Amino acid sequence: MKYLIWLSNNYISVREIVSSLRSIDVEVELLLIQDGVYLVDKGCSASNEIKELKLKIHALKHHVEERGITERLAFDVNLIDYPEVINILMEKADKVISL
Amino acid sequence: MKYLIWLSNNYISVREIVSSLRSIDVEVELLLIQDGVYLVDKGCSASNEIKELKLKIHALKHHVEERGITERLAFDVNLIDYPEVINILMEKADKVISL
Amino acid sequence: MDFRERNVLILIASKPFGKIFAAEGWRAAVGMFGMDHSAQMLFVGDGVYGLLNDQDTVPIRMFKSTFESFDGRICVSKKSLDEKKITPEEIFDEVEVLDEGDVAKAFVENDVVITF
Amino acid sequence: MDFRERNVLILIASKPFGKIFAAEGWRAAVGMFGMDHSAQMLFVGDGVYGLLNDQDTVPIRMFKSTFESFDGRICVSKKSLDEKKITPEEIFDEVEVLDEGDVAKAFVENDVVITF
Amino acid sequence: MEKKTLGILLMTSPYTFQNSHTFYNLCKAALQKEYAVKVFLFVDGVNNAKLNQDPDPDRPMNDKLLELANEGVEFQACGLCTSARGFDQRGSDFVESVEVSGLTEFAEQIGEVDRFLTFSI
Amino acid sequence: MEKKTLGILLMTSPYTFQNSHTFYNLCKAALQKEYAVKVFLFVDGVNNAKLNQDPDPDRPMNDKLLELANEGVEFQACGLCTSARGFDQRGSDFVESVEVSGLTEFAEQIGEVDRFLTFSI
Repeated sequence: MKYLIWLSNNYISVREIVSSLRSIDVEVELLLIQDGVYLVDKGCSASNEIKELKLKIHALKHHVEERGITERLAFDVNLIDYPEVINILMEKADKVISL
Repeated sequence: MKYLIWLSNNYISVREIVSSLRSIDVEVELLLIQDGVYLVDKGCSASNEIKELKLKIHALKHHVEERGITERLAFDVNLIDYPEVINILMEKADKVISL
Repeated sequence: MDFRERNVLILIASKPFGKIFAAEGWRAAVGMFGMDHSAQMLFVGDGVYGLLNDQDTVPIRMFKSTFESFDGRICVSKKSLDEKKITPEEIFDEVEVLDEGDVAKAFVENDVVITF
Repeated sequence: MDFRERNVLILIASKPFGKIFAAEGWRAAVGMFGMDHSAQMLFVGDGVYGLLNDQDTVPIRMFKSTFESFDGRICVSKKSLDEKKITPEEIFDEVEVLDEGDVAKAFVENDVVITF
Repeated sequence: MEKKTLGILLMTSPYTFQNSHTFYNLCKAALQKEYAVKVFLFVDGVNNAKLNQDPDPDRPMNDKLLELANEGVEFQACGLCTSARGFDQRGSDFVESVEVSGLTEFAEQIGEVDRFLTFSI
Repeated sequence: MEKKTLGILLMTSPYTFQNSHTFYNLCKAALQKEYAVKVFLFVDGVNNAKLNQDPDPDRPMNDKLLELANEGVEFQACGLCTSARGFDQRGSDFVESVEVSGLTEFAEQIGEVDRFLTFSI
C-alpha cells in the first residue's frame, strides 16, 4: 500500500500524518503543487523538517518554474509535468490524502 | 505617534514590523480579530514570541468567545467590543497597518 | 466505477469560524449517510480547535447532532491535541482521542479521504 | 475629509501565484498615480518571493513597467530577504533593500498603508 | 470639526469568509459613532453586492450592503473584477448604490480617508 | 478493464485562486489518459460555472468547464451554495452541463471514484 500526500498549501499536519502512517509501515510520497512547492525552497523554515522525513518528493515543474525557485530547492525533488502527476495519482499511489 | 496593527490572520511579519517601528521609538499596539485571536491561545506555537514583544494587545471579545478560547489565553489581553474597536481605530491610534 | 458503499474519512485540518470549510466538512459528513456510506471524522492540526466545548456550536449544531444520531465516529489525533495544549476535558464528550497507530488506521480503514 | 494627495504605502505580505492578491497590489500601486498620490511598494514576509528575478513576470509585467515609468520606489525588507535566504542578486534590479530603520521610515513617511 | 473617515478594502466573497460579517459589524459601529465610511470592493469582494443572495437562515449580504449604503456608506466596486466574474456591466444584478468604477476611484477614496483597513485572507 | 475515475471537490472561486487553473489542467491530463472525472462544485467553487465571465485576457472559466463537460467530465454543484450566492435556481446563469444538486449527489460521486482530491485554501 502506497499513499500519496497531495499538498497545495497546508503543511501543518504533514509530519504528523507521515509519522502515523510509517508507524504501521505504510509507504508515503509527497506531491507538491501551487504554493505547496515553497515548502522545498531553501528559504522556507519548514524545509529542514521535510527533508528529515526522507520522503520521496514530487513537485509540479510548472509551478516551481513560474515561481522562479528552480535553482533554490533545498534538496532533491522530482520535478514532473501534468501527465506524470496523473500517472502517480491514478496508478502508482493506492490512496491520496489532500492537504 | 501610536500605531495599531490590525491582525486577522497573517502573523508572519508582526515581529519584524514591531521591531522596526520600535527601533525609531514608535509605540505599537496589536488588535486581534477573527482567526487572529488564536495567536494568543496557549496552544499557538507563536504565542510565546508575541508575549515577548510585550505589546498592549486588544482582541475582539466576540471572536474570542465564539471560538471558545476565553479560558485559554496565554497572557493578559484586553477584550473589547465593536464600539471600542472603532474608538481605538479612529481616535487612540494615529495609523493602522492591517495584516 | 459502479457505485459502491464506501468507508469515508472526513479529515478536518482547518480552523473553524474564519473560513467556512470546516463547518462544511460536518455537512458533508452527514451527507455521506444519504448514500449509506460509513463516515468517520478525524480532526488534525488547526482543525482540533473545532472540537472545543466552549465554542459557539451554532454553525455545526444541526450537523453534529445528525451525525451522532447516525453513530458516526468523531475522532481527534492525540498528538495534535497535545500540540495545541488541549485536554480531552475541553472537547466534545463524543470524541475519541486516537494515538499515532489509530490515526494511521483511520487512513487505512477508509477508502476515500475528503479534506476540509 | 476633503481629497488630499497622499503618500501611500502598498505593503505586499502575501505569496505570489497561489492567490491573486499580491498581483492586485501592483495594480493598485499603479492606480494611485491616477489621482497624483505618491506610491511606494514594500515587500515583507512571504511577499518577498514576489520579487524573484526568475519568476514568470506575466502577471505583473504591465504593472511593474508602468510603475517604474512613474518612478515609484519598490522596496524590500532586508530582514525578510535574509529569512528567506534570498540575496539581492536574485531579485529585480530596481528594488531597494531596506534595513530595519528604513522599513520603519516607510511606515512613518506614508499616510496610508494598503496591505495585500 | 469635520468627521473622520474610515476606508475599507474588501477582497473576499461572502459566506465563505468571516470578513463580510466583521466588515458589516464594523461599519455599523463606525456609523453609530458618526464616522464616515468609504468602501472599495475588489477581487472576490464584488460578490458581496450581487442581488438575490439567499443564504437562509443567514441574512443576505446584499441586504446588509444596501442598509449600509442607505445609512451613508460609500461603495465603489472594481469594474474589471465584476466583468471577470460575469456581472452585468449595466449593473442589473448589483446592489444599486454600489458604483461600478475602477482603481482611479479607489485612489480617490484613498485621498479622502483618515484610517484604512484591508479585509483579505 | 473498466477505466478508473478521479473525483474532485472544488471549493474556491476562479481568478482569485490558482486552484481553478490547476483543476482545469489536471482534468485535461486525466481525460488525455482516458480516465473518467467527476467533479463536485462546493462553497465558492460554484462560481466557476457562472455564465458570461469575461476575464480578458484570460480564458473564461465557464468556457473551460463547458469544454470539460463536453469531453465527458461530470459536474454536480451544491444547490444551497448556489442559492446563497444569488444564482438563478432554474439554472439560467449557469453552464448548462453542470447539474445543480446537493450533498446526496456528492455522496453518490464518492461511491464511484477511485481517487479523490480536494481543492481548497
